[in-house]
Amino acid sequence: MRYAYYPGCSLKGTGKAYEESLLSVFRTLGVELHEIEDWNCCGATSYSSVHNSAAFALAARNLALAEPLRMDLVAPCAACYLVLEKTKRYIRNHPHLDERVRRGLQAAGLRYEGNVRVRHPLDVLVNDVGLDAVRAKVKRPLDGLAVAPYYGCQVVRPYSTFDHQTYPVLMDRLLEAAGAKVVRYPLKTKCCGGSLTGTQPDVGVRLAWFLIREAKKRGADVIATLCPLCHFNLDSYQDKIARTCEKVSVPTVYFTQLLGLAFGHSEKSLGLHRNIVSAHAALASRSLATAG
Amino acid sequence: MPEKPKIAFYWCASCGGCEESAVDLAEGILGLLDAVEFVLWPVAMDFKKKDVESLADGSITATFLNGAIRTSEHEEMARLLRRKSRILIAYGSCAHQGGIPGLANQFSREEILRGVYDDSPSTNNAEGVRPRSDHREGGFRVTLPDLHNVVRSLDQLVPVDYSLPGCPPTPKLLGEAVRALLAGTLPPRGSVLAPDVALCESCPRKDSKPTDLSYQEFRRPHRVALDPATCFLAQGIVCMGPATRGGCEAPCIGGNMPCTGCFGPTSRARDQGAKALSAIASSVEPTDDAAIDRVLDGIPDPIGTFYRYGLARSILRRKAGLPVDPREAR
Amino acid sequence: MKPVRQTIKYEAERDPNFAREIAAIPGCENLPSCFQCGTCSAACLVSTFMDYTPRRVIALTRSGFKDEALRCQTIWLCTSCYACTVECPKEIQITNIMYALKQRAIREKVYPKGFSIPVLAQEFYKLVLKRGRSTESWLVIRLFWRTNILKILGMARLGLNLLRTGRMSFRADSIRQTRELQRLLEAAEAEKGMAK
Amino acid sequence: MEHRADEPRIGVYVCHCGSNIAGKVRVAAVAEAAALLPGVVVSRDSKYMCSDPGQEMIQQDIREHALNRIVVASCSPLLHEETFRKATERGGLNPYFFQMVNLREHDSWVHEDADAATEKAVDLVRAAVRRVRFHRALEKTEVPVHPDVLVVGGGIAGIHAALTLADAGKRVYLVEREPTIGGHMARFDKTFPTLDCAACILTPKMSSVKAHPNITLWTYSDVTSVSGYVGNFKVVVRRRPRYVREDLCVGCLECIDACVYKEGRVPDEFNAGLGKRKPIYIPFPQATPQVVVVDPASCIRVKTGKCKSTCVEACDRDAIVFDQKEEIREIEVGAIVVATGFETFDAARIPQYGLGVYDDVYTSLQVERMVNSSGPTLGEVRLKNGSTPRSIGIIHCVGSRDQKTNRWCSRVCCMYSLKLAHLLKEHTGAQVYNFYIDIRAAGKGYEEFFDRLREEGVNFIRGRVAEITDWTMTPEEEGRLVIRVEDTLAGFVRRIPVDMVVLAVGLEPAHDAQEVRRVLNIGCSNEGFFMERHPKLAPVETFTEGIFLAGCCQGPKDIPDTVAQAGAAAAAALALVDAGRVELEPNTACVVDEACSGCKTCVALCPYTAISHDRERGKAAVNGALCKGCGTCVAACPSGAIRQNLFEDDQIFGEIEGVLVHA
Amino acid sequence: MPEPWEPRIVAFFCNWCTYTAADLAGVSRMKYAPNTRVVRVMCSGRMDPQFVYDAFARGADGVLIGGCHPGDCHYIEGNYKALRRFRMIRRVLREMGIEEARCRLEWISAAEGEKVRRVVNEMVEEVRRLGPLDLPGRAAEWDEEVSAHA
Repeated sequence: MRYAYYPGCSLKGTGKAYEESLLSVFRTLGVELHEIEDWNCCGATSYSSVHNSAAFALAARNLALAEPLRMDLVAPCAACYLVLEKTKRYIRNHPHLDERVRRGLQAAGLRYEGNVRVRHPLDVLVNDVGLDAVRAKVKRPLDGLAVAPYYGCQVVRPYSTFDHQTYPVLMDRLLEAAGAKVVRYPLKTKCCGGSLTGTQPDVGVRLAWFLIREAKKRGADVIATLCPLCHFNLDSYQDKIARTCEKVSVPTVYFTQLLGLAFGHSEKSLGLHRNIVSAHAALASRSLATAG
Repeated sequence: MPEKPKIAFYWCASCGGCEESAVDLAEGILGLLDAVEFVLWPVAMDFKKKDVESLADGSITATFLNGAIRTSEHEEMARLLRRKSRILIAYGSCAHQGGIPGLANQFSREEILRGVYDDSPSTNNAEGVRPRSDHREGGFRVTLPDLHNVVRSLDQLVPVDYSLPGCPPTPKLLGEAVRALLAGTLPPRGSVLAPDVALCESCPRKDSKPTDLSYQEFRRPHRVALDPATCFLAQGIVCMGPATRGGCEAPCIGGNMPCTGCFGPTSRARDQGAKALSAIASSVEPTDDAAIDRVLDGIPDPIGTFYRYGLARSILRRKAGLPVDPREAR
Repeated sequence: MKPVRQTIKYEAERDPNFAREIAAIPGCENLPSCFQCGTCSAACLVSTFMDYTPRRVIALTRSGFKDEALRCQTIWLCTSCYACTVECPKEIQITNIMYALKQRAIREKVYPKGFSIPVLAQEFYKLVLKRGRSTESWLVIRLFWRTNILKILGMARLGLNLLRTGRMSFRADSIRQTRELQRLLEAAEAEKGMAK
Repeated sequence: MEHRADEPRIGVYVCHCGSNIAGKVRVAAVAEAAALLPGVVVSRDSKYMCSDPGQEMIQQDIREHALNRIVVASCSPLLHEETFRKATERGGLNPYFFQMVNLREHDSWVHEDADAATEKAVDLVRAAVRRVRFHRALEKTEVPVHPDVLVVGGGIAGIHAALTLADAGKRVYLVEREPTIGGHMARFDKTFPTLDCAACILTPKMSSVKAHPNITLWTYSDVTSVSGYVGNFKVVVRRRPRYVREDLCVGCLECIDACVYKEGRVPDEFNAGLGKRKPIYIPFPQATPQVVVVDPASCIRVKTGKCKSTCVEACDRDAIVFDQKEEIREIEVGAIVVATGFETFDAARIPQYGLGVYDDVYTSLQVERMVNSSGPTLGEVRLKNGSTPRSIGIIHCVGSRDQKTNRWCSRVCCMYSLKLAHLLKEHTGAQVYNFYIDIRAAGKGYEEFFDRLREEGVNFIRGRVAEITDWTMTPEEEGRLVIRVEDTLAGFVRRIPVDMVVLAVGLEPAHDAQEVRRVLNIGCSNEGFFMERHPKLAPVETFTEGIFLAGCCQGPKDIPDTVAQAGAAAAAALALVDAGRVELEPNTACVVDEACSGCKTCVALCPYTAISHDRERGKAAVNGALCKGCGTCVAACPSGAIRQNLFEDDQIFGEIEGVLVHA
Repeated sequence: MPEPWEPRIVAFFCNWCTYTAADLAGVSRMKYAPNTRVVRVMCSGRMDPQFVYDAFARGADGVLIGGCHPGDCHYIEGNYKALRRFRMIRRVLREMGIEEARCRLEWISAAEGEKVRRVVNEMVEEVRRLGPLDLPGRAAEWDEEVSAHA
């Protein structure tokens, strides 16, 4: 299985551990990723706040770069995934916008014909690789590890069709395949606060608090996420939450890190040492910690 | 003794078969020669155009004109004979419907000339010589009739009083027409001098056609062994009989070939091909696009099939996109 | 005591074209069909912090109260989680309408001064325009530089944590073809033979 | 003044239809243009052609100007063709010397540009003028009408229609697919706004059906095919085996007690799954007929043949017969009333509302049964844990007014939600919250009922609920269901903890409405409800003459409206069968004998086997009584030997020429 | 000054489905292009290929045939007969130099007023792109070679 790969800015920065664990897990499962050359920022939510057609042109440059590879394009970051998918749909459905984007691409010597399929790793793992293939690679099942499956928003909405938009289940199934005990977590698609944690901490940090508190209440050992921003918000602000809201702590890990653990990879190779709120103790309590 | 009726025979774009059909009257022709006076019959007798021109207008009792209108000469002669004749009869499929020459309305004049003078495999014309209507060389002037862009039936050029259909018309119908002419018992002007019921009525295989026919495929007569007693349509062979005027005595059917439609439509149909298509396509068996198309693929040349004789006088007449090529200067 | 303020609205305060202009933006087409059921507000986790609920922003936009719609905090607090959009029974893409209002507010420079969210958006925009990628450290520094330089001290601990775990660096990332990218963005925004 | 009979003398009348046409089409200009067309003797425009003066004008002109052809350019012929044909006839002409032009539905209402609309109007009038020249005098054919009537569906609509017809002396077949009649209404506790006991008003009518000498009641039966035409339908009914002889069972219920299952095991359909029943059961105490039924899906005897069959022993009338087979009945009727009802929306399609996830989320139909004193809880409202709810949320518009599920308003949910609020409050004393988008209380006494509920202290919160969750934030929320909603009138989001949630589910077409529609050859509107012939003027008629609609199969409606419509449908059916004869549109095909070659192309193409081939004469012949006038054979006849009245080739060619040849 | 060309489309609508749908579009006040002229037939099965050719020959730029959806024909299966003829008519038209897009068959149920609007608008735009067919004009041009001598 071969895919084009669009890491996005976060996976090279704050979300490094996501990339490390994703590549590690994909390698084990025989999934090849080909990073597209000279990709640029997708624009995320901020760019659309400033300019409309430029935001789509910005994202479309990545689609144009990926198209000649003739492979599905994997975008692990929720914002990148959404923006690329949204761009694809918008230029297909709005001729006026299409014309502007085309003009922009042309100015950069590029063209995009609308043939790139954008995929999230969760979709790839469940629908292309398959749960059976995942199960087959599990060496050290996540026995009894209680996981709050946290999907966040932009992977499941509004465009993706591979799972339910409010009550998705695929990550639940995937983690169960790796042996985890998935807790019922009604906040699984609620907002983590997005960039508000930085810009409007009185709001953003409270949202993160809701999520952590409910995970704790439901007995989760860890929260599993599939978006670098969700991870950042839940992992990096727990001291602030303790100061401003409530002292409550649950480590947050990427779903790929949990899969990697189940596959027997080391914590270090999965980037688990990069967590601010270490998951080591929680994993150790279930005999899942590996030597750093 | 009263003057004998003056009769003219003339041919335009035709194969000569119509003229032959007059000869096929056999001994009947002798009586005819007694009863009438021929004033023009180029294929049989030596008259000149100026002989006709010298006649008073309306002095010919009846002209039997066969062949389609294809060239400036045809046009000129048809107009001349119309003027001189009291009754003008479109004789045979070509004059009646445009006939086989009418199929040329699928092509432009240039395409036809190129096909005949350049592209045909048996042609060696390195200099690219084309016929010219007016050619001068060494002080001599040579003229040729000019090729029209469009093939026409006779009634598309001049008013026609009667049509006698067929490729060629049968001696029986010709004989009846002449008798009626001589006896003054012709039907109202505009009539087609043949029965107004489709061929099936008199088809020898009529009873072998089932009432619940539906087509799963069409076959072509040269590819299959044809049952000599069964309705062609029942064998999956396109037969124009249901959409074609009867009166031909079904010689094709007798020769184990399906009707190709030379007698044209009945008076109640405006477009023979459309009606044949409607009847046949309605009874195709499948109900979805792809499967219907697969069945219809068995009729690879719908124009040649449904409009073999009638294209020039069909509703659409000529392929729409074709240009009108400029003709040679007169 | 708070001074008493008159809250009646006169027709002259309305921009009658506003709703049509917003609805003309791709993705905002269904704006007119809102029947004010409030599902968007209730589906939104942030709505409890907003000055107007999303439903009211839609109502204000649709009725042409442009000033209120553009000056409100609501549009800047929207985190684009799309919960409203997928729950709306009239299939109004509320998130897109929020974007449209944000763009308009920036264009008309009517956002709350010192409010850091639009500043972030613009700084992000500039950074990406210049380098093609965003580098979080740079972005944060510029953001606080323009809003409240003192606040950066409160972020020091987080910054140190990120540096410690190797998740942040001060080296600004960049793509190679920055010139081409700038041309691309300019060409896409340029008005070409279009009536405004 | 004498005129040659064959010379067309055409009168053209262009209608303003108030401003409906004249607001867009310049009618005077159209009339002026028509006046110049060949054959047109009189051309006028008039405010309302369908009014008495309009019709009178036609009659007068026919007499004064010796008109022999009439063209009226107004609305759709589907609306007023008959009106103007009659006016033409009253003027002394054969009514078929008339042609109608549709300037309203097809022109003024759908085009914005007045010039283009006027040009189109002139074209259409020209087409009609050219067409009408070729019209011929025709006679309507009359056929006898079978006096019996079929009613499909035994809910309140079907019951009322059947009784109305039977009381008028007609023989009625009432076919119901469930084991009992009664439909949804039998499951309701009280009816709004009067709070009458539903069973008290319905069960007497159910008994009357059973007892009526003119009604043949077939329950547990389906209509499998309908053929024929108005006045003369042939209907095939399949009677499924209930393994109990209806003629012998007296409803003593001994067999149910005797069943080898000591307790009910199967979710009870009648109680919306709240209770359990046995494989042999009676749907509810007042079921009609009072005959038990064996459910083949759960009865061991039917499934395996191995059972002690204690039920058979218990029946001293030997009514239980496990070798019963399905029966096919063929009947002939003159008219059909369709009253096949509705289904409620499956609330599990909206997972945010937690049906099937949380214990105490119920559908409105379940609550109807719960508050009913003969229901599974004997009228006790209890939570799954056995306690009485202290607060209850009723959510309106579940599966209604929602693009993702059903776009339409289900019309009855507001009022039944108010009713349930009242009943729940009465039964439990709980705080009741109604969450609504709009309250639609347009009916006699409805708004007053709404007033009463407010006085009773029911909380009304205007907002559509986004989510029901067990995610709690405060101590009072612990262990309860939290409803998240914007109080749109107050302008903020609220979280309201409740113990019980009621989902006011909307109304949907029955799951097999499309199949029923095909069997009956009637139309469905986009959402799947059966379509009436005209939304205003023919609300119970369908596009198939002789088939009428009653109740919610046509669209959501409450009981009063349903009964009213059922009465109307019964009256329409009665008017048809009582007349004894029906006129058929004479648009049938006929073979021109001398022109037919006997090629047989047409024979197989006729879907009604109306064309036969006469071997003797070697020609085809159309049976006018069987022909329904589709014209397929006419188009297919390769020699043009078949004609269709009202749609002759020349008439259609005339129209084509008219719209294209700009005079 | 010559008027700007507007496509002329002759539509043959069956009485029970498509004609009624067009009525519904009217009752719903949907706006669509004014270029069609509807000829009512009882069933799409009444569609004689001669009508299609005649409409083109008299100056139509497009012909639209509307019938009930497959399986929903008021006359059971007239629409299938229309479909079969239509598939063959398109072949003949293609051979005769008339673009296939100029002749269209659509299934439009009585409830689909919106589809009438969409199909008419689409077809008008498609035919507009193709330009005038103008068979009468072409025929007049063809006949100049003989009319000059008449």
